[in-house]
Amino acid sequence: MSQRYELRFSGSGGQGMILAGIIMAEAACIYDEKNAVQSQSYGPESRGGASKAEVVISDGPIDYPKATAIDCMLALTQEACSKYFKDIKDGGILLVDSDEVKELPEGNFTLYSFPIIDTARKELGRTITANIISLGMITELTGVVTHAAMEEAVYARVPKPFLDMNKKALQLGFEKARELKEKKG
Amino acid sequence: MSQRYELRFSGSGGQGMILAGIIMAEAACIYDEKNAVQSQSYGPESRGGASKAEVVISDGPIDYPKATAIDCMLALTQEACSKYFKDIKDGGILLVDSDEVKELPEGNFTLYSFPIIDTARKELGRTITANIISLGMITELTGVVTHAAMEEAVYARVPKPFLDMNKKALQLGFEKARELKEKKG
Amino acid sequence: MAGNKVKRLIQGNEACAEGALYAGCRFFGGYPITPSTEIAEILSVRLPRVGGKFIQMEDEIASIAAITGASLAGLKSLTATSGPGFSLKQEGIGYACLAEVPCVIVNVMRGGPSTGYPTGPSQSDVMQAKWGTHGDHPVVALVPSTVPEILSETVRAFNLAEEYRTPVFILYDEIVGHMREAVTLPEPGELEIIDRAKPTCAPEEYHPYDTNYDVPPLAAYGEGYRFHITGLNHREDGFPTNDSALIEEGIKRIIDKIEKNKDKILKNEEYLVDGADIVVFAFGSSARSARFAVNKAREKGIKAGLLKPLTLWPFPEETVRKAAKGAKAIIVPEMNLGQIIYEVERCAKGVEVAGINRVDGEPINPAQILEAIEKFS
Amino acid sequence: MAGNKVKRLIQGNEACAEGALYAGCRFFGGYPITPSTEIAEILSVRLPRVGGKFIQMEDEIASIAAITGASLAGLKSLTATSGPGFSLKQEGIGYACLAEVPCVIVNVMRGGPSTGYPTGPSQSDVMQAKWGTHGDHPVVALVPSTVPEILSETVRAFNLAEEYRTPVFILYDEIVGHMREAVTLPEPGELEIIDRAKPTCAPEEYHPYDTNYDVPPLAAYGEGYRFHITGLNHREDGFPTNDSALIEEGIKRIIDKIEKNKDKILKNEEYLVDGADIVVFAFGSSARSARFAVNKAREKGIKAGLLKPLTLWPFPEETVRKAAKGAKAIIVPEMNLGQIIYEVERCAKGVEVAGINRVDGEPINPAQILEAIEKFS
Amino acid sequence: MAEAVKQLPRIVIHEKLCKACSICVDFCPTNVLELKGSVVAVRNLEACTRCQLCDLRCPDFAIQVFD
Amino acid sequence: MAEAVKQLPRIVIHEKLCKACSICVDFCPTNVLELKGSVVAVRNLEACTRCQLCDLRCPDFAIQVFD
Amino acid sequence: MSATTAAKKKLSVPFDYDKYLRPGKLPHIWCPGCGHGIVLKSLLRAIDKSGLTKDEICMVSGIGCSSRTPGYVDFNTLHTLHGRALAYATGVKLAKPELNVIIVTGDGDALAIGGNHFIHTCRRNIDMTILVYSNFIYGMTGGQFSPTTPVGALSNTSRYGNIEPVFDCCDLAKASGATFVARGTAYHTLELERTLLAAIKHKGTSVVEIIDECPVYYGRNNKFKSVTQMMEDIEKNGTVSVKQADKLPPEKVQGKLLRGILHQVERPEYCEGYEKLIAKAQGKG
Amino acid sequence: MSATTAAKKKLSVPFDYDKYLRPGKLPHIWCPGCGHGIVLKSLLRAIDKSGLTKDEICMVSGIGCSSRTPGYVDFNTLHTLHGRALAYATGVKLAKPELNVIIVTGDGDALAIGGNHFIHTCRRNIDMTILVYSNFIYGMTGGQFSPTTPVGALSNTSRYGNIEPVFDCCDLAKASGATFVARGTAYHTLELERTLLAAIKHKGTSVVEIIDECPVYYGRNNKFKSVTQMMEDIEKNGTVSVKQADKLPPEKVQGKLLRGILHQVERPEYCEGYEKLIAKAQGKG
Ligand SMILES: Cc1ncc(C[n+]2csc(CCOP(=O)(O)OP(=O)(O)O)c2C)c(N)n1
Ligand SMILES: Cc1ncc(C[n+]2csc(CCOP(=O)(O)OP(=O)(O)O)c2C)c(N)n1
Ligand code: SF4
Ligand code: SF4
Ligand code: SF4
Ligand code: SF4
Ligand code: SF4
Ligand code: SF4
Ligand SMILES: [Mg+2]
Ligand SMILES: [Mg+2]
Repeated sequence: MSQRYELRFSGSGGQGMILAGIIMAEAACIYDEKNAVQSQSYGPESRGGASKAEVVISDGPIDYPKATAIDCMLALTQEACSKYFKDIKDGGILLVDSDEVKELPEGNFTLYSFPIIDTARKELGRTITANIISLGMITELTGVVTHAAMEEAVYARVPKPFLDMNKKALQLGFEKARELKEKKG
Repeated sequence: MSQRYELRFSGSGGQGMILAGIIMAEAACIYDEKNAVQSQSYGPESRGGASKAEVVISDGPIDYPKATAIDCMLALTQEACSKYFKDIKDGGILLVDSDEVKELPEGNFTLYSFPIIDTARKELGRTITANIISLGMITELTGVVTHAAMEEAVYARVPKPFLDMNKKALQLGFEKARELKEKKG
Repeated sequence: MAGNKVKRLIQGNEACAEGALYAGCRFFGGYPITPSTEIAEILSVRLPRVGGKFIQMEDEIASIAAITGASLAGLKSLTATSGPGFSLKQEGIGYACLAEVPCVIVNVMRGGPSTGYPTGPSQSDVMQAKWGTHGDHPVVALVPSTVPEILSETVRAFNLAEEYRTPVFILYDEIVGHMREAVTLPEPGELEIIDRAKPTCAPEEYHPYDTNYDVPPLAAYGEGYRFHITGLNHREDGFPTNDSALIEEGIKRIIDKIEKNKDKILKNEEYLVDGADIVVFAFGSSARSARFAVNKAREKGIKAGLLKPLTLWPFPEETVRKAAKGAKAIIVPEMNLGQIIYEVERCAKGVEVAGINRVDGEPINPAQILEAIEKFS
Repeated sequence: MAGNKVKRLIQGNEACAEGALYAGCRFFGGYPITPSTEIAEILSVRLPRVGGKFIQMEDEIASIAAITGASLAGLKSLTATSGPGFSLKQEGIGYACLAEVPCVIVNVMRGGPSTGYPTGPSQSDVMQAKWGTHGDHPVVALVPSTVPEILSETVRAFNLAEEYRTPVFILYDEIVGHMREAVTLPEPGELEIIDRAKPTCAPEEYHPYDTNYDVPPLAAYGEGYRFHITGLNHREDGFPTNDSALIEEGIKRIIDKIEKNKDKILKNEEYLVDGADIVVFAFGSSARSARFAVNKAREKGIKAGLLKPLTLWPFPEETVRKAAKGAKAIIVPEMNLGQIIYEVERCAKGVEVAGINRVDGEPINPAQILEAIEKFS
Repeated sequence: MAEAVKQLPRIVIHEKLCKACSICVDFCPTNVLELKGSVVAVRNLEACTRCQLCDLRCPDFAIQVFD
Repeated sequence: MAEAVKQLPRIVIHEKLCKACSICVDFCPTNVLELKGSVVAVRNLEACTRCQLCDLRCPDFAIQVFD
Repeated sequence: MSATTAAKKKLSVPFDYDKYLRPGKLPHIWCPGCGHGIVLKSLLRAIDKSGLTKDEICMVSGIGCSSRTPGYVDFNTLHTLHGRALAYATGVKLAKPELNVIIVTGDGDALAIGGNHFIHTCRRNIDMTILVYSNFIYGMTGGQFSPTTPVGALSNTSRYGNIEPVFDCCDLAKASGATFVARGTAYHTLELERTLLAAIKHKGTSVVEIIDECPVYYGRNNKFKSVTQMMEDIEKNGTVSVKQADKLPPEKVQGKLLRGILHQVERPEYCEGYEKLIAKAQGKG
Repeated sequence: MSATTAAKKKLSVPFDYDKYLRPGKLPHIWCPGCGHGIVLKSLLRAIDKSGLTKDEICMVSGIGCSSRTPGYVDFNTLHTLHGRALAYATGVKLAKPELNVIIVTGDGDALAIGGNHFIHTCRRNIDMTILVYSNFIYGMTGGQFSPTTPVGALSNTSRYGNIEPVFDCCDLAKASGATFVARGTAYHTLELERTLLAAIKHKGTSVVEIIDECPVYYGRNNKFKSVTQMMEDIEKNGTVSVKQADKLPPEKVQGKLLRGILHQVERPEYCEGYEKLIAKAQGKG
């Protein structure tokens, strides 16, 4: 049986977590030759409050579409982090926004903490790019999709006028994650 | 198993065949101590055309409510007679209006023919009493209910102002049937 | 004539109206449809005489809604319809099941599907009664086969609805609905009448879906208990929830309250079933033909018996299993193309099960059943 | 990326819309309801682009009526809904069955009964699909479990509807409906597209229910064949009848046309079923969990297999019987309180049949199924 | 007698269709028609004004008046 | 200073209820309120006329003005 | 009796209804004296005058005595479910806008169970002609009161006198958006023919309420001596033509229903609107 | 801003909504800026003024965002099926006429799927107060057009601009027989309170259409910059009070919706009529 790789993107409504999930899935299944299934929190949750998107990536067929043992999770808010971190599997990765998530959860996973939103605001002038920065970081941290696939996926999804900004955001993500990794090294 | 006795009252809509069936059933199950089930043609047939009511009488419980082997049938029109006589059982009785039913069906049953409607018109002034005359005749011919029960049943059903007329009609029925029987010997 | 009691020759539909009045029904909401209309017509005259209300709604959907509302305001409520109307009521039936609102729904079955054969008898809505609305839900359905039974089963339907806080169906075919038989009207007190349990706790403490009960008491609107009712999955207190555990608990409880009390809800008539080689499983007017055929078969020396359910849902699984044990075959005559036979087949493992079916608007006649009995004997 | 073909990551509901367009659907009549609404939203944009029509009707009853009318006027037609809407459509579904009008009805299943849990997935309308409307009637229902399957099964649904002149259901749960997977859109000509047979005879000779055919050709209104359609039981020529024999013949034919062609309508996926000790019978998103569990079980050396129907109705009786033969147990996971298990029990005589059920808005997870497999192995 | 012979209209009654509702009889302005048992009949053709009201109001396609 | 001290109104904001829709801010005739992050806040209490419009139009039961 | 004069001029040869009737279907199922047959004849004459061919017409109905009409006429015909005729018709029309869609429906079918489709069809202003046969009763089910049964009237479900106020079908149609609203009676058969012709020709939703009679259930329940009396009392004396209404003293108009075209305006028709939408979607708009 | 002055006088202490709210239920599910909360507050103040006790009120709703209201208020409350609130309410009211029944429903709930119950309730003139929250959209299902969505407006199912004409809810109510018909807006919150109080006091069917806003689906789809802008454009500038309408030049009234009590007449109320029927049936009439 081929290897499943499970990702969860979490934050609050309006932070573009679902789009992040979709782009990750597209990077895997359209631009890399893998399979991917994307699903999301739906319903009452989608009206404010914590929001999450999940992506399962595999070389083989993907049966169960929901995340159960998460390889990598992103949390952009404290609420989302506290609510969802429990499914991270041993040895998994948790990436959080360091300004938002102050109560860091404990567990048998590697924790990366970084001021993602603040970086988005300061370096790109728009907090909404935090999700793209995150995608860059996760690509770099996990290697679950290639950089090229992620680039293609992002460029295909974002509207023309914002292309440059998002290109930058993604590269920034790659870069910052590389630094983080090195630090942990 | 107790004996079933099956009656069918047939004519055209408006001749009071259903009322006749109801009265017969009431005579049997309310005023005599028998069981009775009454059913009727329903639906498109009930809008003009041939009309029929059936009564099954028995000392014991009555299961199948429809007539299948008829002991006694009344037919006030040719159409009804031709359409329905086939179910009369061997040795059964068929009573028809002699003015209306000209094509007499053949079969292994006793046929009584009598100008019922004409008698109603001439002796009682109202053709609608033909159904009550018929009830009298059938009571007399079949003995399936007692005369007393039939009297009570008729009196309970007809509206006060018409009571006398219907009393007469019933007695006329008893009488005419007695004459008929005697004739047949 | 038995004592002072009133014995009358009445139609099946009339008996249904009498039964409803006897049971304490005080609200009817309906929309005319052949062959159930007489029930509405009679109650439109009779209900006001006892201070009850009859309303002819704009359609069947409104009818089931109105009786649900009336029941929540405290009145025992009834609606009567036939196939097309029964289909339309399905969403509202599901609501009454989930919200646990007692009410009685009569379906006088006629030929289907669609407008079908409006004046022809049929038994082809019996599976619909179980599965007609979306989602898992409790079902109680009674299937009388004689005019007196229609009366007594209508009383029982109200009792079950009140006792278990759930909609109860009465299903019978046009033949029984329009047939006349003698009925001795029960005197007051003669038949047991059950009224829903009302809360005795303080209003502040009242929970309309209190899980301390299998069947929680139901307050009536306007009597000091200001409670909330919804068709969303809800908590004990009646308010909606997204909590998975509570959702599942809630749905399971409404099903369990019937399952657990099956013994009290089931009612069957067994006629010569003990030791029978051939068991006929029949309900409604088909059961009448079946009894006739069973008697004929016995005359011919065939050990035939009749198992006639009066409660069709919940299905008498155990009874069928037991009857199947000694038998060579079970025959299931139905005025449809084979519905209840699915249930019989499921329960009667190992035994031959054969259906007799017709959908031509004619009753299944005793001869057909007798033939089948003879074939398998 | 396979050749020039477009591979896209799309939602289940999007795949349904794509499938419909590919199949030649040119009319959608619907009423919004969670979680099916995306189908309507997408088609409201896409249909006009290909000259088709989208209409948002005043309710679900009007929606099924409108698509039936549009189909009779010659357009391939679709509606999409969820539980409450599916309940409301039942009368109209029966009409389309009896009048033999091709159309496709999607039910994206959510938690029930009643309004229930609108955003929660469920599989609790599968028996309703078979028995929801009154009267005996044919039923064809497809149950895809992946996004690509939704696309291809939607095409198949239209083909079956057209070939057999009957409504076809597509039932899937909210999980599959809202999940995104990669789909390679089929190119024109890649999948077979079936169009209804149209009459070739002279208009005067045309009978819309010609008994010379299992599936009589269907003319379209306004093309010179002036025929009559009714929801009453009818004769070959489409006009109502009270003739018992013709009524029965008519109803039997619409059922037989499906029964006789079962082989062509049934579609199952068998995964390691041959020689399996434990067979999991699962559909929709439960089948995904089941395959996962079967794989895990095989890793543990347990001979487990998955039988996944794509056609749920007519029920794959033979396939289940065969699978049951060698097996020790059949496990039936469903997001309901036990529905299809009734059918499995009926067909799998002698073998232990066990359900795994949940109605809490959560998918049945592989661990639950694995546990059951281990228990019976 | 020397006068031009007035051509009488022809009133066709489809007896199989007539349901004896009496509408034509009652609304005929000149009393041309009558009910005979279970069908309508012409009683007084001379009086017919050819107004067609009988035909126009007959619910059963049962009566026609030809000039 | 010698003037009677003008009693200021008390504006209570239920932060847990405020959804920051900005209706109260935009419709306050004297610009008393402002949006601060995800809740409303009082910016200029002095200017408050006690007109209650903020309370009347707040969809969320989140603001009250006491005399 | 203005019908007399009109008739004299126009109809020297009887109208050939057979041209539009399906052979062998008569006698129809309607009871003796039922107004539905009279209305059908007016409709067929109007259709004849409209110049439409039989292939161009699709007649749709629901369930009820009146709704049995399509079975008798040689058009494209569709007998649907109780109350749902307009929704089926909407599908037919939108799918094939070139068809001329005529709906025949009863007061119960259109205004009781079918009320929602009625108001929404009017709102959309889709080009169809709707005939509502108002006989103040559910005929087919044997005489229960309907939304047009007068207050106080008797029926099988209003034995103490009906307490439900009535719908004014024409007011409702107008308020819902119908662009042609008219009323006729079975008694005024030639006037009805003209009204129906105008309705058919109108582009948009046309509603014609037709007062006719159910002698069996409404008549008997309410002690009418005969069909003729019903037609006289209800259709002739109970209505007044809009054209005359202005000229008459108020007391002669009060309490009477108006006959004739009561409302006619132009508004964009739905199918045409849809064609524009398609053009826009295809970048041609 | 006449509301200002009115407010000044009456409300020196804020209204205590808690008296009528169920404890612990806030925050409600409505989105930021949703008008439904504003309307609810007007309603609670009107109820307070009516002097009715909480036990005397039964609030019934269908399905939709607006229909979630009953969950928050401490009355006898009934949250029913989509479109069916009025039919459930009819059962409640007829069974217990002493209850004061208030229905809260959306434009979709009341006028799309629920249209038939709407017109029939109005026809019967049963004593109930119906609030129709018109936000021109199906909010709950995420923004599809409704029967009140303006022609040309965008929604998730009218991406090319809506081509369906709208219902005038008030005209429809009146033509159906409602004896009290009014319109208000969320913006004119004190006026709405007065209108609702009058509606509650009226004996018979009262319909109040309330123009409010769905900033999320109607607002975003139609490029409104903010909730405030929606309220200004639609509720404030898009309407005019009936009282002022007469005094204004026609061009200031044209194309605007009228606010205030548009129609009020007396007609026998249904439950009272039923009591008389019962008296008759019992030989006391
Ligand atoms: C869903 C449904 N409900 C009820 C009926 C029963 N039904 C048939 S026709 C009818 C009323 C007919 O009245 P109307 O439309 O006024 O027509 P009429 O017979 O008076 O011409 C009713 C209630 C039905 N066929 N289907
Ligand atoms: C039978 C049925 N059909 C459809 C739905 C889905 N649905 C829920 S609310 C709604 C529309 C709500 O719109 P409206 O009544 O205007 O209320 P709002 O949310 O705008 O306040 C719809 C279509 C449903 N719950 N039930
Ligand atoms: S045409 Fe006129 S006058 Fe002649 S019979 Fe007919 S109604 Fe009478
Ligand atoms: S109107 Fe027609 S059906 Fe009636 S009596 Fe005259 S001919 Fe016969
Ligand atoms: S009371 Fe009036 S002035 Fe004071 S903050 Fe509120 S809106 Fe502004
Ligand atoms: S109106 Fe209410 S919810 Fe909106 S910002 Fe002001 S206090 Fe907050
Ligand atoms: S029942 Fe009434 S409406 Fe129906 S056919 Fe007979 S007379 Fe006409
Ligand atoms: S979706 Fe619209 S109507 Fe619903 S709560 Fe949000 S803003 Fe209000
Ligand atoms: Mg009618
Ligand atoms: Mg709305």
